[in-house]
Order: sequence, then structure tokens, then C-alpha cells
Amino acid sequence: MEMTPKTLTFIARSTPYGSGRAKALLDMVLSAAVFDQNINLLFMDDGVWQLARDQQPGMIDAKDLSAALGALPLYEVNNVYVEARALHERGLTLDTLAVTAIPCDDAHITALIAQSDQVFAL
Amino acid sequence: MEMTPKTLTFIARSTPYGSGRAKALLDMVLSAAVFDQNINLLFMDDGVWQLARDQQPGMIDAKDLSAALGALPLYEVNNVYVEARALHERGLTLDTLAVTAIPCDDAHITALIAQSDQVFAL
Amino acid sequence: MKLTILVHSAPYSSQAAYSAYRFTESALAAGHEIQRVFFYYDGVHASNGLSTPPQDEFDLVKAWQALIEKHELDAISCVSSALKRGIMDAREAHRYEKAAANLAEGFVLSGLGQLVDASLSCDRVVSFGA
Amino acid sequence: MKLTILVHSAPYSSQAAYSAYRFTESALAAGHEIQRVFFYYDGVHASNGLSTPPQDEFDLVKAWQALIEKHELDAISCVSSALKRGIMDAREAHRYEKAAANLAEGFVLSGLGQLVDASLSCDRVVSFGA
Amino acid sequence: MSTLHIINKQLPAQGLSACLRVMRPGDAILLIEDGVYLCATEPIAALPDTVHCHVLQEDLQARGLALPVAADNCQMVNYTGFVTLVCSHSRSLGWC
Amino acid sequence: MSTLHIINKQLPAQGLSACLRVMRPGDAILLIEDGVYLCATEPIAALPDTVHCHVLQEDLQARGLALPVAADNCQMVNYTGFVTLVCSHSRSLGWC
Repeated sequence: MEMTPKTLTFIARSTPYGSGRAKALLDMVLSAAVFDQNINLLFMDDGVWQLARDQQPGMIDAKDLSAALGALPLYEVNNVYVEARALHERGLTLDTLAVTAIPCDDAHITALIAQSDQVFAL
Repeated sequence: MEMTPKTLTFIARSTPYGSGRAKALLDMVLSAAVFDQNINLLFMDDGVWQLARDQQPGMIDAKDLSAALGALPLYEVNNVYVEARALHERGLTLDTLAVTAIPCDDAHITALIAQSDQVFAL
Repeated sequence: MKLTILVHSAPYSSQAAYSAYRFTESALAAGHEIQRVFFYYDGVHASNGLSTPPQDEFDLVKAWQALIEKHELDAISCVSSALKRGIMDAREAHRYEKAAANLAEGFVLSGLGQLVDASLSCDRVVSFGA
Repeated sequence: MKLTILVHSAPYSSQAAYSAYRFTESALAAGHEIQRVFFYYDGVHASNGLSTPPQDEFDLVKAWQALIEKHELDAISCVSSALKRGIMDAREAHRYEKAAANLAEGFVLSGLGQLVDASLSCDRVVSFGA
Repeated sequence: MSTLHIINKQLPAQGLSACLRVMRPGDAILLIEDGVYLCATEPIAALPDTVHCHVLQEDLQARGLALPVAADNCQMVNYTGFVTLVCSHSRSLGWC
Repeated sequence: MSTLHIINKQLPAQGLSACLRVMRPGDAILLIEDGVYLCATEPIAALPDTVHCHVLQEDLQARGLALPVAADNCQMVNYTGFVTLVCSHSRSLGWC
């Protein structure tokens, strides 16, 4: 008997390099991806900075987070969302992101959370 | 030959119990106090919450920071200042603080910093 | 209910580490089952057996150890978070040729899969410090 | 000039720990003298000798150790911050009857007086992570 | 299907404003740790009736605070109440 | 007698606004770490001519950012420039 897949939603709200939180959330997502569940990844607030193009983290001896995000499709993490308001507030646009993401308004985010069995934010 | 005393200013900007920063700054102040220098201690921004009366940190198994602040005169730390604006914004008043402090406006704080040899904030 | 507790913050640096402990204690007192306590990111510092706070301060590592022992809790410290932060058991110390191990008794090092696994099989996950 | 460096934040948790290292390296390259590097609060985690980051990540503990050795830096980890956070040398391990010590080579445990002393006798103090 | 939103920081930009935008009727807010400083602020006072707000008593009293008299949409819970809140909502979500 | 104000967080409430209130003519601001996100914001654009603002190049480029063309009161420095700034002001002060 197969168990019904659950829905796990991960909310990335941290800047990419100021702390290790962005990387820590991404590691959680990749770990969850191998469990064959429904995975949502949502970038909100300052988390959208993780999606900025042309990051050169080698300048501060850090690993490239946007490159790691580019590997999400290999893990079959395809439900990648971004808060449209957060992009706008930061002068970012969908077509200048390092990663393809589905824009969300507040109602869409509310629905994502309400449909989730568990939600993790970092 | 005696050296001219230096002026060290400590700026407490952290809430008392959310992190260990408030306690860490106070430990720095007490350590500096034994060096016979001019010590200023200024409470700014959320740091003014450290001065609130009736703290019951035993509720969360923490040590009473306001009680430790009460020991400052014993260490001859008498130049204790508080940002008047920060008090006002938080609905606190001078006469409801756990510790006696001199109210400061922006110009006074600017002067305190400019007169200091070194400034430490936490 | 079956609860999973996720701890992201370090003792002495963030109150969240303490909140997680108090919540777990209260959940057990209310008759709930703790599926697993997972220490992640800075949360792993709660599993450092060398932690030695002043005698008049609350010892969170010891408090967790007592709770773990009393209730036979499954307490896992994320191995990759822990290794980065200098916390390891004898096995990892041997593997990385380190002279000492410091993982506190009662805690087990394991991977993030243990968090996902617990999250899928419990009723509620509660995160602290995030 | 004579500079004192004060580090409040932990490697892997805050970029500030790395910034302090880069600043110190640049100050030395510019011919300045480093009076003392003082690791305080979460900053003491830089002195945990068991820290084992993944091979493809920057190893800040090793980087500090190399800089300390090359320039004979006076690198002090605050003893009370360190003990709370489970970092100790052999002497403290003996005193507190702990089975292991983990202070990284090159670092010395001492009190806050060393920070005040350095601050009074140097030209500039620069704080990271505060 | 409701969500418990847990807020543990005092700056609204650190969670509260994001939380307020995406919560829905029936959801609840719990203020803990430094989040309790928000209990007397305008965004909490302006919450609609459909959203319940709770404040962790231990964290409030530790800081020398009391619930403002006017805060009739905000109620205190202790740690036991915190556990009950977690169990009575479908999921919890921390906004730091 | 000037002061170098170092800002390493991106929320204005985490340092920038306090710093702006108490700085004086001749002082300088240095944005580092997540503080570099502030370089394109209104409070920095509105700085008076008497205050110099600097942005750490390494931290800016790591994040995929560039100085806005309009930011003519803001200039990039590298780590060597950071050291020079510390030495050329009487004291430095970190606002986190």
C-alpha cells in the first residue's frame, strides 16, 4: 500500500551570503527531494536576493548559491515560486533572475501554505 | 608618569533576553570599569528594553539583567545614558526605569561618540 | 499527537534554543509523543558536551540530556552542521583524524533525511529559531 | 598603525566572522601592526579545533591559524564565552573534568581584560558582527 | 486547515509584516521571545476579528511587560497553551 | 575627530537609521556584508554632501550587485580601502 505523498513547502527568506541560512534551507530542500513528495520552494522577502544574477561569491570565498539553485530541476524540484512584491521592492524582475520561478501574489502564497502538510522557513 | 585616561563608550542596542548580546556588552563594561578610565554606557534603540522595571527573567531561566545593571555604581560606572527618543517610541519613561540614566537627544549622543577614544556596540 | 521539534539556534546566543527545550518539556507533560528532536544549523551547539556555563546559569545542554534520558527521546544533531561547527562523535573524530570527540551523551549525529522522515510521519513540526 | 580586531560572530553562521579575517589580512598586507585579535561571544567558535567544514568550503579556522602563525598574531578567545560554548584548552578541560580539549592551536584563552588592555594601547579598534 | 504563525523577533520587518500579508481567516498568531514586544504595537491592534493573537506569558513577564489593557484581541498563553495551539492548527510556521 | 560608521545589515532599522541620526559632518559610512543592499536605497541617496558613503566592492560583487549609476555620493572600496578608511577616521563603530 502506497502512502499518499505529502506536501512540504520551504520558504527562503534570507539573503544569500550574510548568514548560512540560505544554504541551510537549500540543503533541506535537496534532502526532502529524494523522498518523492510534493515539494514547493518559495522565495520571499530578502530571500529573493538569492536569485540575483551575476553573483560572484568567490570574491568572499563562498560557494555560489545561485549555481546550486540551478541544480533544482535535476532533483525534480520544479515548483519554484517567487514573491512578486519582494522582487519589485528590490528592483529585480523575473527575466533577470538566475533561476526560473513562478511569480506569486499574497493570495497565491496563502494558498501554498494552506495546502502544505508542513512548512519550513529559514 | 601617569597616562591620560581614555574614554571608552559602550552602546547597548540589544533586547535583554532574545540573545546573549545585552549580557555580553555589560560584561565588557564591567571589565573596562576596573581600568580606571572614563566609561560611558549608552542605551539606544531596543537596548532601552534592558532598563524596563519588573523583569522576571526567572520565568525563562535567565539571570536578571536589570539587577546586574543596578550594580554599575559599585563599579563606579556613573555615566549611564539613555536615548530619550527610544524610550518614548516604546512607551517607557525615565521614572519607570529600573536604573537611573541621563536622557540624551541625538546631538548629545553625537557628542558622546565624538569624545570617545573607542566605541563598542552590541 | 506526534510532534517533531526542529531547533535552528544556539544556546546562550538565542533564546530560541531555550524555547525549544521548554516547549518539548511541556508537550511531554501534556501527554504528547515527541517523534524526534532535530538540531540543525546553529542548533547543533546544544549537543556540545564540552559546554560549561557558569554555575549560576541555566545549563541547556545538561537540561536536554536529562530530558532525552528521562523520556528516551530521539535527539539528532545534523552531522554536516555539527562537523562544520566542531562537534563530533568518536567515529567522526577517527575519520577526520581529530584528537578528541565532544558530542554530548544522548545525542546522535545523523543526516537531514532524519528530519524529512520525521516530518512525513508525525502530526506537527514546530521550528525554533527560524 | 596599531589595530585591535574584535570578532563577535561565528563562522558559517555570519559573514562577519569571515570579514574580520579578510580585514586583518589586508591590514597586515598594508603594513599595519595587529595589536591583538579578540574573539568574543559567538566569535569564539573560530577557535574550535574540531571544526571540519566540507573540503570544497573555505576553512576559516585553518585560515586564522595560518595567519596567526605567519604573523605571530596575539589571538585570544574569551575564556567565559568559550567555556559556555564548549571550547576549552587542556587546562580548562582538566579543571572542569572534561574528557577532551578542543581549542585550536594558535589561539589562547583569556579574559575580557585583554580586550580592554588592547583597546587602550592601540590606535584603532574594529568590531565585526556587532 | 488553519495555520499557527509564530513570531519571535521584535522588528515588524523581521516576519510580522510578511506574516500579516499571507495569513487567512481562522489562522492565529503567537508572539514569543522578542516577538512579545509587538503585542502593544499598531499592526497587532489592527488585526481583523478573524485572526486570533496570542502572547507567550513567560516571555512577556520575563521582559517586565504586561498586555496592554486595550489589547482585547490579544490573549496570554503559557507553554502548555503554546502546545495546545500547535496541536489545534494544521501546521505551524515560524517567521523570524 | 571623525567617525567611520560600519553597517552590515540590510534592514534600515538594524543600524542605518540610528547611525544617520547621530553622525556628524565629516563622518563616513561604510556598507559591508548585507549592508551593501542599502546602497541603492533612498536614505543613502538622501545623505548630505558632508557625509561620504563607501561600499565594500567584494561584498557588492559577491551578491551580483553593482553601484547604481545615480549613486554619485557612494563609492566602492576594496578591503585595502576598508583598512585605509579605518585608519583615516578617529574611531570606527559597527551598527548591526
